[in-house]
Amino acid sequence: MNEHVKPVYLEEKLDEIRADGHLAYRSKSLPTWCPGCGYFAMQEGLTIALNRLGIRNEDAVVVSGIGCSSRFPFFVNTYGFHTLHGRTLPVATGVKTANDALTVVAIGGDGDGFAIGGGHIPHAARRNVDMTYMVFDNGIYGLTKGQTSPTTAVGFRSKTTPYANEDQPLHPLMMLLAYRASWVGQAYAGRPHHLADMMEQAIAHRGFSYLHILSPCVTFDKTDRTYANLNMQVQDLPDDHDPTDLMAAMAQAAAHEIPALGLFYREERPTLTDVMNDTAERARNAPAPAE
Amino acid sequence: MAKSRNGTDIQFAIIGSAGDGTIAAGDIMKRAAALMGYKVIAFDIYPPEIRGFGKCISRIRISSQQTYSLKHKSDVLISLNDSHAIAHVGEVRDFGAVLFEDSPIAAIPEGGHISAHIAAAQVPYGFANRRICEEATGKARSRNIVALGYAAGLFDIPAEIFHEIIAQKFAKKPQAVTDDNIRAFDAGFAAGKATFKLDDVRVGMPQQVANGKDAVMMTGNGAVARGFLEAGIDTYFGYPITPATSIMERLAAALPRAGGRFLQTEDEIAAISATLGAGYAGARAATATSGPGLALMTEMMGLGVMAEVPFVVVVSQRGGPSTGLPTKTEQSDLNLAVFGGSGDARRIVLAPTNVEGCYRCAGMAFEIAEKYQTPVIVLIDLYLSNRFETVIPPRENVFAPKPRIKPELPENQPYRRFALTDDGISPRALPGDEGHMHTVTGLEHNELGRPSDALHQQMNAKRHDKLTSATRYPGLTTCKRFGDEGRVKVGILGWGSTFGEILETMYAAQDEGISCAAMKVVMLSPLPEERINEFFDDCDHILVPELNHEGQFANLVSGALGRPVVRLNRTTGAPMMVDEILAEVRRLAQTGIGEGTHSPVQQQGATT
Amino acid sequence: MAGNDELPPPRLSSTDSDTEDIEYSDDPRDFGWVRENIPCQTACPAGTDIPTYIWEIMRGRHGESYEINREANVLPGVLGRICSRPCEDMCRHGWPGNGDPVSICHLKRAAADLKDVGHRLKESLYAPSGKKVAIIGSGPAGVAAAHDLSLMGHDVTVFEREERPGGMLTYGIPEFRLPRDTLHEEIKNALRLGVELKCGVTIGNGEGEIPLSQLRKDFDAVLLATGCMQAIPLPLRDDPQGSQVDRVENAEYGFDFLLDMHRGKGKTVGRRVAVVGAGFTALDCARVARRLGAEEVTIHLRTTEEYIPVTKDEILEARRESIGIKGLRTPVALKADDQDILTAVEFVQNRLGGWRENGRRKAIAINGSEFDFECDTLLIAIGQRTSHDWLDEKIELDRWNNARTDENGMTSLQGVFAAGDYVKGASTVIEAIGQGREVAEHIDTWLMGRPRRKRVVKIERVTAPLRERAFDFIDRHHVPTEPVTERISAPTSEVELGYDGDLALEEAKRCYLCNLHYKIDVDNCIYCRACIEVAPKNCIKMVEGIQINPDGTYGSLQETREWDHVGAIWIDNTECIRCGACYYVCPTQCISITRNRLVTQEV
Amino acid sequence: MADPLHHVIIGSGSAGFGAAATLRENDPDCRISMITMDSLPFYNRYDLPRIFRGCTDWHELLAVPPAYYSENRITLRRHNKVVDVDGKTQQIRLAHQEVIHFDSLLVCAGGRAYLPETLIDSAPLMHGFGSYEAAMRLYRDLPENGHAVMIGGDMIGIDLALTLLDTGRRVTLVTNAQTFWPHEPDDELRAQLLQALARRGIEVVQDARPATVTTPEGAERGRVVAFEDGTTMTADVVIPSCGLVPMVEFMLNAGVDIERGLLVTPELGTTHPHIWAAGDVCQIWNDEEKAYKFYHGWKNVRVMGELAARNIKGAHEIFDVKVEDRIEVDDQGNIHSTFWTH
Repeated sequence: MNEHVKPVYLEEKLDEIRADGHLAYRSKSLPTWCPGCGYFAMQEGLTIALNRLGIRNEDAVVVSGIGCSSRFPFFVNTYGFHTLHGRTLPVATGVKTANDALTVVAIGGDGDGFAIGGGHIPHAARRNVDMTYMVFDNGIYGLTKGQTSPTTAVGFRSKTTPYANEDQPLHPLMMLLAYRASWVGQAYAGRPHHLADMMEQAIAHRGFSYLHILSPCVTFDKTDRTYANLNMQVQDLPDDHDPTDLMAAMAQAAAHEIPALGLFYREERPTLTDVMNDTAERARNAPAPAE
Repeated sequence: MAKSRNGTDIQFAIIGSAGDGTIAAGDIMKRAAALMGYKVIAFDIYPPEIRGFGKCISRIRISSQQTYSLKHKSDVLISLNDSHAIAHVGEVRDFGAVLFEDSPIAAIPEGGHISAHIAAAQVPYGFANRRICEEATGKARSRNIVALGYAAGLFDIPAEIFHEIIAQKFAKKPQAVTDDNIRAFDAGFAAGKATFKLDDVRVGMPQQVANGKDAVMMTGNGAVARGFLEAGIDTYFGYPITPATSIMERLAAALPRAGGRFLQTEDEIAAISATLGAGYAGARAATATSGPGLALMTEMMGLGVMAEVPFVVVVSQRGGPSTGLPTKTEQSDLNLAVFGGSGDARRIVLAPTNVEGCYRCAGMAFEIAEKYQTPVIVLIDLYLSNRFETVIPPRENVFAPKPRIKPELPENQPYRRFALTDDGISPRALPGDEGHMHTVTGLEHNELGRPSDALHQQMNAKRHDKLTSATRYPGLTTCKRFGDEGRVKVGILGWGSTFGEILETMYAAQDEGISCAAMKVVMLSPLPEERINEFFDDCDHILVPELNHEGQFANLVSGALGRPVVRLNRTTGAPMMVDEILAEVRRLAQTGIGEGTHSPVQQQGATT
Repeated sequence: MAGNDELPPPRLSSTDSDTEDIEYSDDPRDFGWVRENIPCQTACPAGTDIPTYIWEIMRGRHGESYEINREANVLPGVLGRICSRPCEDMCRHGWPGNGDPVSICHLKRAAADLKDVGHRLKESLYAPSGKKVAIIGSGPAGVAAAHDLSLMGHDVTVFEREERPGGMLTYGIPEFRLPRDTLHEEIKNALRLGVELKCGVTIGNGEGEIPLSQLRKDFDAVLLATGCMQAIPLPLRDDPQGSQVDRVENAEYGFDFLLDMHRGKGKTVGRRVAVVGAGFTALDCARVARRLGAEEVTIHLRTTEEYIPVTKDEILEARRESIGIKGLRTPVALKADDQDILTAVEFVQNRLGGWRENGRRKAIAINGSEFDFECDTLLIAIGQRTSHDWLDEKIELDRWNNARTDENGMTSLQGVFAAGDYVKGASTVIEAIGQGREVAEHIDTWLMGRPRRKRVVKIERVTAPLRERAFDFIDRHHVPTEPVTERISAPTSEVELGYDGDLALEEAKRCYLCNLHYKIDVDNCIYCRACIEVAPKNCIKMVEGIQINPDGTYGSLQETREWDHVGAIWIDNTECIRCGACYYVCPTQCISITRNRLVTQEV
Repeated sequence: MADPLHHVIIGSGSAGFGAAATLRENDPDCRISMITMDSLPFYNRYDLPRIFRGCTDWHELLAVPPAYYSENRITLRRHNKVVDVDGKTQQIRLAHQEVIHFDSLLVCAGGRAYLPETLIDSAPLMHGFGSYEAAMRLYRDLPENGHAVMIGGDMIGIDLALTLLDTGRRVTLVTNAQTFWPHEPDDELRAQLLQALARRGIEVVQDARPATVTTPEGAERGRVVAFEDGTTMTADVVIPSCGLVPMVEFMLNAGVDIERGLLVTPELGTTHPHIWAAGDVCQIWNDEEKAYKFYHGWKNVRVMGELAARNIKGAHEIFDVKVEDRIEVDDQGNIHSTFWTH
């Protein structure tokens, strides 16, 4: 039947959704984000991903900092930790280090991650802490009502850049590739199906996975990173892209102003826990230190 | 409320949900009132959610004579969202007006409409806000403006003034936005005009229209920014934090135009670091933050004291501790501002009591910082940051920097950046000054600035004693007495934004025949002890109302003077109420016994 | 707060290309959607596709609009004037909080009035079938059936007793409500596809009359559509057959009064006229009486105004013409002087009793409450009934003495069908037309041995909302009327003047176009509620379920505010007023619009 | 303990107010909500002519001080329009979409001014007198030496007309079937009464049917009344005064019997077991007159409200107050009406 005019029968659709089970990963509280916010798509995606991976609610911990996106843990039915601005990764590292059985998802916005918390990211990445860090990048400070963020485009006018932003935005994908995050991918709020797939892969990855998610701020950015603009600009990685090739990943990340969606890079290497276990192993085998 | 005030004295409360345009409507209202020549005091309360479901309140008191605080009872409540406004119906006085939407779109549960809560003595005005708005503009977004128009029509406030302000407000948006809002306003205005008026709210014309033109409507934050700019601020590094952000936003817009430098850094640590660097290099450098930011910056404050670098930090307090109550006011960072940090790190702390004070303190802060070569904290709070008042600034710039006199280079001796002098102030050279090269550090150092612990005691004394003369700094009000002269029954001692309520209380007490005086203390560090002590001598009882739990100012004063005080502490997140303070004054005047929240220091003081 | 996210203006001048994608469905849920969501069409006994014809008026295509009307009802210009408007009672715009119903009826008239002078009727003809059908009666049911049957290729002859066709339309309804040139033009058009009309020919047992048995021999099928042409007698105390009415001078049945007048007989009334009855005939009698010079005209109801089956406009116009309406009284006797000239009517006061099946109320007399109402003319309009004494072959009757028909409209006589008031009893014109159409289809099926047409839901894509929110605030436009003083002096000139093009456009804009179906693609929805924020009503909901009715259609949505129960965000089409606001804000463009219409398809 | 019963009263006039006070006396715990379209707490509409004698402050017209409502825990909902009463679910829907459940409902919506249908189109240009607001608009638009045309002249209207006359205004009375409503004087008495009015200085116009009311061409103020016979009359204001019709539109789905008003038993119950009515909104069968009476004397309206309230609380009292309906002219030519005697 024709897609545009095919009748949709609600009860069949609801049965399908309920049978699928991902609603169980939502909390009772309605998200307080502005209507239209891309974070709703992230939330929907994470619940789908956790559901598909069969991770039990109680085995997941979502850690966040300060910002609109960091409200996230309140709206999912898992363990959550809403910490201080920019301090997400250290807290999450602590959680993961304490209990390796947990699935730890660290969530933050572009401000929380790359401004105040920017100093923490390279260290979490190079240590390969087995967690997923998702940055919800809307290129703006939403919670403080619309100032520029490290990923705001050049030329954007915000309350703190009334004569247009001149700072070159950070390139998180290239940074994270450079920091040697062991899984680097990108998704977009306007493509909820792909987003959920990428979240699933990121969480399934063993090691520090970094998922960058493009999302419009519908309240404070009406000109730049809007759904309309992103819809026109986003594209998929080429089919023949080899995610094990770091230089190819770098090249892809650098190829477009808005880099493509998909998995840029993936490698397998010991996690922080592996290293700690290894260190412990070596320590046990080493001669006792002198008195 | 206070000494017989004739003419207009109306307080509007506009209440809605975040996203309803509550604050914007309040802004237009207050600007219009100021343009008409009224004295305006206004204060907005808003939640941290951007457009979620949080409550926003804009309270605007417009009066034909000077007032010092908001009234406890509003004359008019405009509800943009009943679920929030219902809780505030009680704040409307008898025969005041309640304006509300009477044709909402969605089903309302029983009791969910404000009309079920309006007391018989209050006057209800329902109007089809949404319908009026959609008819006028095709959209429902300008309901706040419709409500404003309705109020203006109802209370007979000229529409032209609002048109002017609306056009200004939306000047940067497409013309259609202005047009829509003007249409929305006019449609509301017509509806208000056609409504039969039953309340006794009367908005007369202001008494001193002439002043309307000189008067500038500003918030405390706006006043700080203006003071900085007039003082020739060279650099501003900052990081957004409620409720200080708007200072930054002002400077972001103004500073580049004034030839200065503005940068939004990645965090407070970076902000104060950059500020300190600029101050070291001779710039007039400032940053602004709130309690949590100050906590982060405390380390760098210590470096500023130690390295004797002048810079200015504005701290707008909010509810604490920790992230606390970001959108509520409090006066609980006094300890952090005056004492925070490691070691003996005395600094200058100025706490203005009204918007004009914000302007003056910010304007003079650089000069004082430069004179004493030390960081200066201007300590305000959310209530002061965000509240609007009309200020009449001096016609000539009194804060502009004076030409710097380069220190003389002693013959055959190295330049001693931290030379021990009689007044403790060392001649200061700046990078670029030929021959004066030196190093500053956070480590204890000698007169040259080299790391050394040999002079630690002398250096501590120098950094402490050099500030003492600041309490009588020319042109700066560091403390001031109001009210009855000579011996009085009750003296009210206060600081910061609460002093507005204190003054209103004092006038009310005088109206009741209680002999009463009040003193405001603007300089909290160092403290103008001598004059405060004289005030204590004149008063049978000293009452210290402040918005914190521990009585930080009461502790500061009674600790310094060793004299008893009666405390009145509130941490409701809202300004103190005049009635609360007045009740304490009455009690003290009658029985001599206060009922402050707790009074350990009073007892301690009584025994010393 | 006003923002700067300006939306593109809705496109009004959408073209036919907006319907490139088309599907057909016979799922009960889609039929149910149409029934629930297009309340006007559901309420129309003829099933007129109202939103589509109003949409054509919005586009300025009055001829197209007329044609859409004519598919369901061959007399749009007539019904546009005198329809009882069951559609307007159900119009979504008249639902609580939405304002007043759209003037659907006046718009129908506007389509008829405003179509081009040279407008060409468009109809697809079937090949001749060689079958012959006789239709007795040229009232609305007969005309509608004759038209459809001739269209389907049958050879149709209509027999009419009177001199002119139209039945009650011609002989019952006063000209000030229905101009005769409009009526006869439309009847002529309806019968133009080869129907033979024989006026002045009576079917019956009498001399010079053709018996039904003869018709059965000469034709393959016969349709009885003779309506209700006999006034129901007024039962009086001690006089259940109302013989007093015949005896007393100046007391007359309203039906006969109007029939005589339209046959050309001069009628007069006295100064004080009482009308007994509650339907259109009663109101027509009262208004005619005013035009004939009566100074004081009152209508007397057994129950109350609330329960009488006429439009509110009709009551208002009557009141404007200074006609009084009195409730809760039943006539029990006629008072006459010694020359048997009427002096008064004796009434008894009533109280309201239980409910009758038709949604009206019973009236129960209060003992001892009789009183006299002085008047010099009495017109009785308490209803009409069928008569069967003209039949030479007996047919089975039902308990109301109307012809009993099976589900295909056939009477107990093989090949003899019946439709209209002859089956239903006195009813409305639009019901008669609806029945005429329906029975024509049954006759066709019977003649051809199989159904040739069926109903399906046509679902066509619409690429953008077709309305602006501002349209919702346009007030209902009352149709201009002749001033009251003019009406009395020109008793046959039409009272309602109709809309001109501008008024018709303005009124058409009010229509919500309820046949537009707004739906959310749940698979692409991110539950962000942007649509809910801009919704003008409580029309977009967070749902966890939906009730399914026993017939397979949908009931009400089960809403929830618990996030983990929100299975879908869904547009409640029964609340939706088709403003299009949601369509523009959806970040994932998951809202789509279709136009869902009931259409007839070839089998 | 179960939730207290919720008694809802529609209307805040004499009947509604009397009922609320009585309910509270009889049940200290119940919830009482009073719903009214008016903007003011209860005042007596028959006092409104006082406005023309200088009593323009609404505070002075109030029957009880505003604090009465809070002290007696009566929720007074003003500016609320009832659009529907659902008898099955016992719910009231208000125009602003709020739904209220009731355990008992007392309808005291009273009457709305009747306007002959022929004048409906002119309604916006006429001055009502049914509320404080309407009365104040009339006061505003009618200058001290101005001219008012009154159409009909029911007893409230005549009271107003005499007040206007006493305060220096000119009044022309255009009579119709509702003149002297609710009295129904016979032709002889009617003539005497009109004569008495004429002697008092009211210009009485008989047998003239007003057709339209317009504003004078080019003028901002004033009115022109055109009669069916083509004659015209100018005035400052035109006041329709044609008696009352019950307000029952919102009761159509309540499942109660309605003719013109709500049909009630002598105990003031409707055909719905939890819905009652009192005052001008109800019609009661009068066995003597063999008719549904729907005016019961305004002085009795409060009594009706109180009685209904007691019956709601379980009493079975019968409303059996004779309506003293008398109007006459004395030797001095003064009109005396039982309608006016308080």
